[in-house]
Amino acid sequence: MLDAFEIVPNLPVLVVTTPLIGGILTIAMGRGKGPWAWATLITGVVFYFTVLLMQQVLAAKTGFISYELGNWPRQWGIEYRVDALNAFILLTVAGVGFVTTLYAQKSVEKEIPQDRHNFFYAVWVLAICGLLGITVTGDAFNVYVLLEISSLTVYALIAMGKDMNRQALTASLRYLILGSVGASFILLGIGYLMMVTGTLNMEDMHDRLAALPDIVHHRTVLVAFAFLLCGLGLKMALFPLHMWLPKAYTYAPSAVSALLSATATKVGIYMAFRFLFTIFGVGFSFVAMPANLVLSVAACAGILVTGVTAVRQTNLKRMLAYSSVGQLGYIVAGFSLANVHGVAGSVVHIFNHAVMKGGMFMAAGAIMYRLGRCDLRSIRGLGKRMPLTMAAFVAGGLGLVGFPLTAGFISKWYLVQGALEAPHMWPVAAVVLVGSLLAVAYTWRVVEAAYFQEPEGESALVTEAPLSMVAPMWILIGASVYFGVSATFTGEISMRAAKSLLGGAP
Amino acid sequence: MIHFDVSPQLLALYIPLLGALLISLAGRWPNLRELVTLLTAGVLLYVVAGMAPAVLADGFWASFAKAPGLKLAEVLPGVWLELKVEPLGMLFALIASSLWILNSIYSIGYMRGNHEKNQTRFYVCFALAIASVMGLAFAGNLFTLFVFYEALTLTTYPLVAHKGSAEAIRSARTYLGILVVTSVCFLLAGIIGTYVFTGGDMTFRPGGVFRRALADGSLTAPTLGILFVLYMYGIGKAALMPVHRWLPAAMVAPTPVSALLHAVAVVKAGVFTVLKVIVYVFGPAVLVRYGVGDWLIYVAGATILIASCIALFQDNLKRRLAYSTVSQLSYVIIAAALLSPLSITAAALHIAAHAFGKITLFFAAGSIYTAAHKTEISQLDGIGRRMPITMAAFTIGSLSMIGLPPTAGFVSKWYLLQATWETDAPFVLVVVILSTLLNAAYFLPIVYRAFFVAEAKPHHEPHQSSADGNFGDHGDHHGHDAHDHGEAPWPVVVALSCTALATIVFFFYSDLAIGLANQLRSGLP
Amino acid sequence: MHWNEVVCTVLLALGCVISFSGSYGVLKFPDFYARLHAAGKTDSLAQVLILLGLVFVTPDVLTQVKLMMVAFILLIVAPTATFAITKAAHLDGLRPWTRGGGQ
Amino acid sequence: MTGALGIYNYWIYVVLMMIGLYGVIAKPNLIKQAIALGLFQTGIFLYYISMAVIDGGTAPVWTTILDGAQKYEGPYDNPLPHVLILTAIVVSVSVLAVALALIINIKRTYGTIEYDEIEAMDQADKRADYQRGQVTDAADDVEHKLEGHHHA
Amino acid sequence: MSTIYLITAVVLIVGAFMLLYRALAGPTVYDTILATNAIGTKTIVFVTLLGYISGRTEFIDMAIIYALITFITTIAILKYIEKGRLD
Amino acid sequence: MTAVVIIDALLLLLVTATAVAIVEVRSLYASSILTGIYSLLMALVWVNMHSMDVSFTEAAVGGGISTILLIGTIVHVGREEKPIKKRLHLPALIFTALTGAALIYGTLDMPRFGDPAAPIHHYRVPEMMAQTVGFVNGTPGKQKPPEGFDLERYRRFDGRVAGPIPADPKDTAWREKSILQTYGLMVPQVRAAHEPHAEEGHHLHPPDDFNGHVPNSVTSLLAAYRGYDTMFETTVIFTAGVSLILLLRRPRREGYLQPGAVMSDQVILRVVTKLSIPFILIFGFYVITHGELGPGGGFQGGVVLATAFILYALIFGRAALYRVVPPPVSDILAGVGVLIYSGTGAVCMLLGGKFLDYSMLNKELPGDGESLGMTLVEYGVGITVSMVMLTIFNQLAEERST
Repeated sequence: MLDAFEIVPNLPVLVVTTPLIGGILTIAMGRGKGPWAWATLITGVVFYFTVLLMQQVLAAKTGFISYELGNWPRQWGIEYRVDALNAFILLTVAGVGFVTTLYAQKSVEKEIPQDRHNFFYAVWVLAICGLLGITVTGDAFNVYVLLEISSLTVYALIAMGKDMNRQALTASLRYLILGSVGASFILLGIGYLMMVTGTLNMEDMHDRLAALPDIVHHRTVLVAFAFLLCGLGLKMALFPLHMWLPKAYTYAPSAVSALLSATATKVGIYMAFRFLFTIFGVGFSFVAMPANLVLSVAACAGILVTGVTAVRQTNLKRMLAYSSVGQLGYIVAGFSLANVHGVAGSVVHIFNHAVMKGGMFMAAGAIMYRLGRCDLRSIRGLGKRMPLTMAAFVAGGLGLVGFPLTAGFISKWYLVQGALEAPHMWPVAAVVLVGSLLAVAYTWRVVEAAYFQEPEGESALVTEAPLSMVAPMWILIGASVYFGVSATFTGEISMRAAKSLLGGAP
Repeated sequence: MIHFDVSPQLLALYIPLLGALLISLAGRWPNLRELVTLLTAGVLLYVVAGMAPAVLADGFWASFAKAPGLKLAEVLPGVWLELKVEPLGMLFALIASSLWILNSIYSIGYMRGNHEKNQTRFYVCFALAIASVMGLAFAGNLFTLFVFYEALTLTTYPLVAHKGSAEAIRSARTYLGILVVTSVCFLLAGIIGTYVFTGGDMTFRPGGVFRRALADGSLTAPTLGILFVLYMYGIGKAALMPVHRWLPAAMVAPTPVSALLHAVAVVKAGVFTVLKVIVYVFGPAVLVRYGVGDWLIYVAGATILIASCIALFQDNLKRRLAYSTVSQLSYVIIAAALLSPLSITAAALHIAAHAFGKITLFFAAGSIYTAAHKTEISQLDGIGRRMPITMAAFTIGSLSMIGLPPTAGFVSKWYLLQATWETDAPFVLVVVILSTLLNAAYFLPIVYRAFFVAEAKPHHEPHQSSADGNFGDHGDHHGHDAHDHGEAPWPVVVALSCTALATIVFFFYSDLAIGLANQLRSGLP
Repeated sequence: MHWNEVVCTVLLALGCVISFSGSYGVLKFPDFYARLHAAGKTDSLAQVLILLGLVFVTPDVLTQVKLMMVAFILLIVAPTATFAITKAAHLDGLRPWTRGGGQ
Repeated sequence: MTGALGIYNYWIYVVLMMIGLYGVIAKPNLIKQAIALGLFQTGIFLYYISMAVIDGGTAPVWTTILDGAQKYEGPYDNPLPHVLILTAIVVSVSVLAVALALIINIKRTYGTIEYDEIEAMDQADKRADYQRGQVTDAADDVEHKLEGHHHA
Repeated sequence: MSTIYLITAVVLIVGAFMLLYRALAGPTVYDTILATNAIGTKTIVFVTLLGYISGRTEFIDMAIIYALITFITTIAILKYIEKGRLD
Repeated sequence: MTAVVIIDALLLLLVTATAVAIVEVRSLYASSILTGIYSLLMALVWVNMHSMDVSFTEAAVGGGISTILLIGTIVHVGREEKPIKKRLHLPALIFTALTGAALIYGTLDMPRFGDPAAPIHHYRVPEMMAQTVGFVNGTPGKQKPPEGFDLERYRRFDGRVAGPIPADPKDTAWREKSILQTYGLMVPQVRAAHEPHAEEGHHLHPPDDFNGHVPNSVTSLLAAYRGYDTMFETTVIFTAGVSLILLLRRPRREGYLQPGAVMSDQVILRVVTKLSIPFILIFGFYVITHGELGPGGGFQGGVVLATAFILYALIFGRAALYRVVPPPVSDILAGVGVLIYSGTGAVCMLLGGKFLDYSMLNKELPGDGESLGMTLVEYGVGITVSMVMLTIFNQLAEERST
C-alpha cells in the first residue's frame, strides 16, 4: 500500500496533517511524561518536514510549490501554495514550536494540573497545527477556518494560566471577544471579495480583482480592504488594536507565552502579507490606497507608545508583552514601505523576533519556575544565581535593542535601509532607531536589577533553572546570535520573499 | 562562515577573548587570575608589536589600498565582518596593548588595596573591552567598526557600574544612555545612509567611498553634510560637546577603568573613529572640496575651551581629569578637522601623546585614593611629601597635558601648531594658546598644593572620604589610617612610574608613532 | 381548482384563523393560565389543521407520511411541553387570576 | 427589485451585525457580550447566504419537481456560500462554548461577571503586582512617586 | 395555490410578532417560555409551508428537526426552573 | 416581488426585533431563550433563501445546543444582569453606526440581491454544481472529456447551472461493484453516462464521478471540493471540546460521577422521552447518511444524536447518561471522528494520490471511491460532533459554583 507514497511531493500537506493527527493522538498518551514526549516527537517531525519543504522551495524552478488538495484543480478546490515567504514562516513557526515544546515540560508540570496534561498538549499541538495551516494555505476561506483553530486553542492555552493568576481568564476572554470580532471582519472582507470575484483561491482572486475595471473606485472592494485591514490589525495586535495582547501574554502559562509571542502574531502578520500583497497586490494596497501611510503611522506610534509603556513595567512578562507590540510595529513599518529592503526587513524580523522573544519569554518562564514570580524586585542579583537564564535574557534584550551581531541588528539594518530608500519615509527610519533606544531602556532595567543589585529574600537562595529549560532557551538565543553574525541565509530568503511579493504586483 | 586563519590581526582579537575565558575559569584563584591577565596582556603586546614593522615598511601604503581585508563572516549578503591593518589602527592598537600591561599591574594593586568586590567580572570585562578595542583598531569597514564600537560600550558598562551603588548605576545609565543614543540614532543612521548612497560600499579606503556617488550626482552636498553631522555626533565616544556628559559620569568606575578606558581606550576609540571616518570614509579632499566639515573646527574649539573652564572649577580630582580629557579629545578632532596632511599627523600623534600623560594622571589619582582615601583636590595639601613618587609622576603628566617639553604632549602640540600655521587657521591658534593657559591653570595648583602647602591638622580628616559617598567606604575599616599613610601598594607605584617615564621617553623617541602617522599622511592624496 | 385544493384552502384558512386567535389570546388574556390555554389548545389545533391541509395537495406518499409524522410529533410534544410549563408554574406558586381577586 | 430594494437584504445584515456589535461593546455583562457576539456573527452569515440567492432559484439539491416525472433543471442557488457558512456556524458555536467556559471560571474566581467590576479588580491586582515588583533604587523612587500620584 | 400558502405564512408571522411581544413583556418567566414555545411550533409549520411555496418537499425533514429542537429546549428550560440545574 | 422577498422582508423584520430584544432585555435568562427563538427564525430566513443545510444546522445548533449551553451557564452565573445606569451607550452607538455605514457603503457596488449575473454565480461555481471540475483541471479545455461525454449538458442555462446527467440504463457493471450499494448506505439515484478513464494519469483528477451519488451540491462541495475545510471545521469543534475539558472538568478524585438532578418524577415527560429517544437516534443516523441526497449531513446528524443524549441527561440525570456514555468513551470517540476524517485523507495519500483524493480509494471505479470517501468523512464528522456536543454539555452542566 505504501509503495505509491512519497513524502516529498506531499510535504505541504504533511506539515499540517501531522500535527493534526498527532495532536488528537496526544490525548491517548496517558499521564506523566507521555503526552509531552509525544508532542515533542510530533513537533520535531513537523520541523523536519518544514526543513525539507524549505529545501524543495529553494530548489523549485518556479519559486513556489503548489499542492492541490483532493487533487481538485486549484481554482475549485483548495490549494496549498508554498513560496519562499511561507516556507520561511513555516520554518520559523515549526522550529520555535519544537523548541518551545522541548522547553514546556518542566514549566507545564508546575503550572498545569497533572491530570490534564494530555489535553493541554493536544491543544498545544493543535495550536501549532492551526498556525502552520494558515501559513501554508493559498485559499482565502481556508485561512479563516485555520485562523479559528489557532485562535480557539490559543484562548484555551492562555486561560490555563488561571491557576497561577485569575487574570489569565479575563485576558483570555477579552482576547476571545476581540479576536472573534477581528476574525469576523476578516470573514466579512473575504465575503465582499468573493462577491466581487466569485472565487476563493488567492491567486485567482488577485487575477479577478486585477481584471476589474476601475477597482480603485469599486466601493465593495474598498470596504473589503478596510475591513480586512481592521480584522488583521486586531489579529496581529497592530497598535492601537493591541489591547488584548499585553494581558494575555503576561498571564498565560510561561511556555504558552513563549510559544505565542514567537508564532501567533507572526502568523497574523503573514496573513496581512498575503492579503495585501498577494490578493490585492502592491499596486492597489500601497499605491492606490493609503495603506502604507495608515500602517506606518500605526506602526510608528506603536513602537513609541508601547516602548514607553514597556519601560514603566515591573513585571518582566508584561514588559516583554508590550515590547512585542512594539516589535510588531517594526515588522508592519517594514512592509508598509513596500520596497524590497523594507519588506525583506519585515520578513527577516518575523524570524528574528520570534527567536529572540521566544528565548526571552523562556527566560522569564524559568524565573517564574524558580521564584513563582518574575518582577524586577525578585530578579535582583539573579545574575549570579541563575547566570545562564539571565544571560539568555540579556542576550535576547540586546537583540531587541538591535546591537550589532545580534539578529535584531539585521532586521533593523534592512528596515532603515528600506526607509531611506523609500521616498519621504525617513521618519520611519528615525522611529525604528528611537524604538531601539526604548528597548535599551527596558532591557537595562533588568540588567541593573539582575547584575548590580543585591538579592533579597528567596531569590538569594535559588539555583539555576533545570537543563531542560535552559537548553531550549539557549537554542533560540543561540540562533538569534548565529543569525546575527551570519545572516546570509535569512537575508537571502527574505530578499527572495520580498521580491516575489513585490514582483507579483500588477 | 568563520575562517580560522591565524593572521596577526585575528590573533590580536582572539587573544584577549581567550584571556577573558581563562580569567573567568580561573576566577576562584586570584593569583592565577591576575597572572593570566598579565600573560594575556604580554602576549597581546607581542603580537601587536610584531605587526608594526610591516606597516612601517616602504610600499605598505600602495599595497594597503589594493589588499583585501581579512573577512571573518558575512553578516548580511555583501556585508562582511572584515579586519584590515592600517597605520592609524596600528598606532591605536599599540598604545592600547602596551598600556594594558601597565594597567593590569596597576589594577592588581588597586583592586586588592581597595578590597573591591566582583574582581573576576572586572578582569573579564576588561579583557573583553580590550578585545573590542583591538577589533575597532583593525576594523576593515564601517560595519565592523560599528560592531566593535558598540561592543566596547557594552563591555565597559559593567566596569562603570562595577560598584552597584545607586550612584554607580545612575552614572552608568548616563554613560550607556548617551553612548547608545548617539551611536544608534546618528552613527548607525549615518552608516546605513552611507551604505545606501554608495550602493553597498563601506570599505575603508584612502580618499573615501563617496567619490563615485558624488560624481554621478546620486549624492548631493547637503546630504553629504547631513551624513557628516550624523557621523560626528554619532561618535559619542569622541565627547564632542554637548554629548560629553557620559565621560564625567563614567568616573564612578574604579580608577584602573578610568585610567585605561576613559583616558585611553574608549575615548581614544572615539577620536580614532572620527579620524578614521574623516580619512577613510569621507576623505579630506572631498571634505575640503564640499566644505561640509568646517563647522567642526568651531565646535571642537568651543569644546576645548568650555571643558577646560569647567575643569577649572572641579574639586573632585577625577572629575577634573575627566573634563581635561574632554578638552584634550577635541584637540584631536580640531586637528583632524583642519584637513591638512600635517594636521592629520598631529591628530594621530595626539592620540598617542595624550594617552601616556593622562593615564599617568589617573594612576596618580587612584594611587592617592588607595593610599590616603582622598578624592578631592582640596584634601591634597602636602601629600607630595608622603607620596613623592606618585606626585612626581602627576607632575610629569600635568606637564604633558600643558604641552611642555620634555613630555609627550609637546610633540603633538608642536605638530598641531605647525599645521595651524600651514593651513592659516588663526581661530585654532587662539584656541590652542588659551587652552594651554587653562591647562596650566587647573593642573599646576594641584602640584603646588601637593608639594608646597602644609598638610592640614589630622583631626579634620577622618571619614571625609566616606562622607562624600562617591567611592564607597571600603578601606576605612581595614587598618589604613587616613593620616598615617605612605605610598600606595607597590604595583600601583611601579605602574605609574613606568607611564610617567614613558611620557618622557615619548618626547625623545617618538619615531615609531611619528612613523605610523607619516605612513597615514603619505597615503593622503 | 381541483377538489383537493379546495379542501386544502379551507383547512389552511381555518388553521390561520385559529392560529391568529390563539396568538391574539396570548397577547390579550389577563393571566398566565389563560394565556397558556390560548396558546396550548389553539396552537396545537391550528398547526395540525394546516399540516393536514397540506397533505391534500401532496401527490407523493412519502411526503404525506412525513407530514403526518410532523403533525403527530406536534400532537405529542406540544401538549407535553404545555403540561410541563403548567406544572412548573404551579409548583412555583403561580396562582390563577380571578376577577377582582388574586394578584 | 431594483435600486435600494435590490440590496435590501445586505442592509438588514448590516443592521443585525451592528446590533450585535453594539451589544459587545456596550453591555458590561459577559454573557450578554457572548450572546451579542453570536448575533454579530449571524449577521455575517446572513450576508453570505444572501449572496447565494439567485432569481427564481431553488435549493441546490438536484431534484424532481413535485408533480411531475420531469427533472427540474434549475436555476439552483449557489451552494458555495452555504458550505462556507456551515463551517462558520460550527466555528461560532465553538467560540460560544469556550466563551461560556471562561465565563463560568470567571464567575468562580471573581464572583461576578460584570465587566466593569472585573476590570476594577484586575486594576487593583495589577497595581499590587506593580508595587510588589518594584525595585527601590534612587531612580525608581521618582517613578514610584509619579505612579502613586497618578493613582491618587 | 402558492398565494394561499403565502397568506398563511404571513398570518403565522404576524402571530409570531404578537407572541414575541408577550415573550418580552412577561410578566412572569412562564409567559416568556410559553410564548417562545408557541413561536417554536409556529416555525415548524412555517418551514413546511416554505417547502410548498418553493416546491421542495425536503423541507419537511427540517420540520421534524424543528419539532425535536423546540421540545428539547423547552425541557431544558423547565428543568432549569424546577431544579435549578441542568445535569 | 416574489414570495421569497415578501417573506424575507417580514421574517427579517421579526429577526431584527428579536435581536434588539436580546440585547436590550435585562434578564439573561430571557435573553438566552430569545436567542433560541432568534436562531429558529434565522433558520426560517435561510430556508426561505433555499439554504437547507445551513438552516438545518442553525436550528440544531442555535435553537437547540446554544440555548441549552447558555442556560447551563446561567445556572452558574445567575440569571439577572446588573442594572446599568445609562441605557444607551453613546460611543458604542456612534462606533457601530459608523461601521454600519461603511458596510452599507460597500454594498452599493454589489450586484443586486439574486442577480444571476453576479460573478459568484457564473464564475467557478457552475462547474462545481455540475460536477465537471474533473474535466477542467485548471484551464478549461485543457483536458478533453472522454468520448461520448456531452459536456454541453453540463453547461446549459448560460453556463450558470446544470442538471444531472440521466442514468445510462445499459451500464450495470458498477452496480455489482459498488460497496456502498452492498451495505445499503446510499441509494444512488442517477448515474453519470461516462466511464471513468484511467489513462489520463493520476496527477489529474478523474472526472467527478460522484454525481448521481451526490445530488446535494452542498454536500459535494463540503466533503469533496472543499473537504479540507470541513476537516478543519471538525477539528474546530473537537478543539472546543478539548478546551472545555481543559477549563472545566473536575479532577476525578473530586467525584465527577455525582448524580445530577432527575426529572423522572414527571411521568409524562419520562414516557415521551423514552418513546422519542430511539426515534431521534434513528433520525440522526438517517441525517448523517442521507447528507448526499438531501439536506443534512455529518454535522447536522451529529447534533441530532447529541440532542438525544442531552434529552436523556435532562430527564434521567447525569449519572444515567454517564452510564450510557462514560466521559472517557465520549472523549475517545470525539477524537476517533476527526481521525476517521483525517485518516481517510491520509489513506488516499498513502495510496499514491493527494490528500483527500477519494478517487484513490477505488482505483477501478473512482466514482465509487469518491462516494465511499465522502460517506466515511460524513461519519467522522457525525461522530465527532455528537460526542463533542455531549462533552460540552456535560462540562457546562456538571460544574457547580460553590
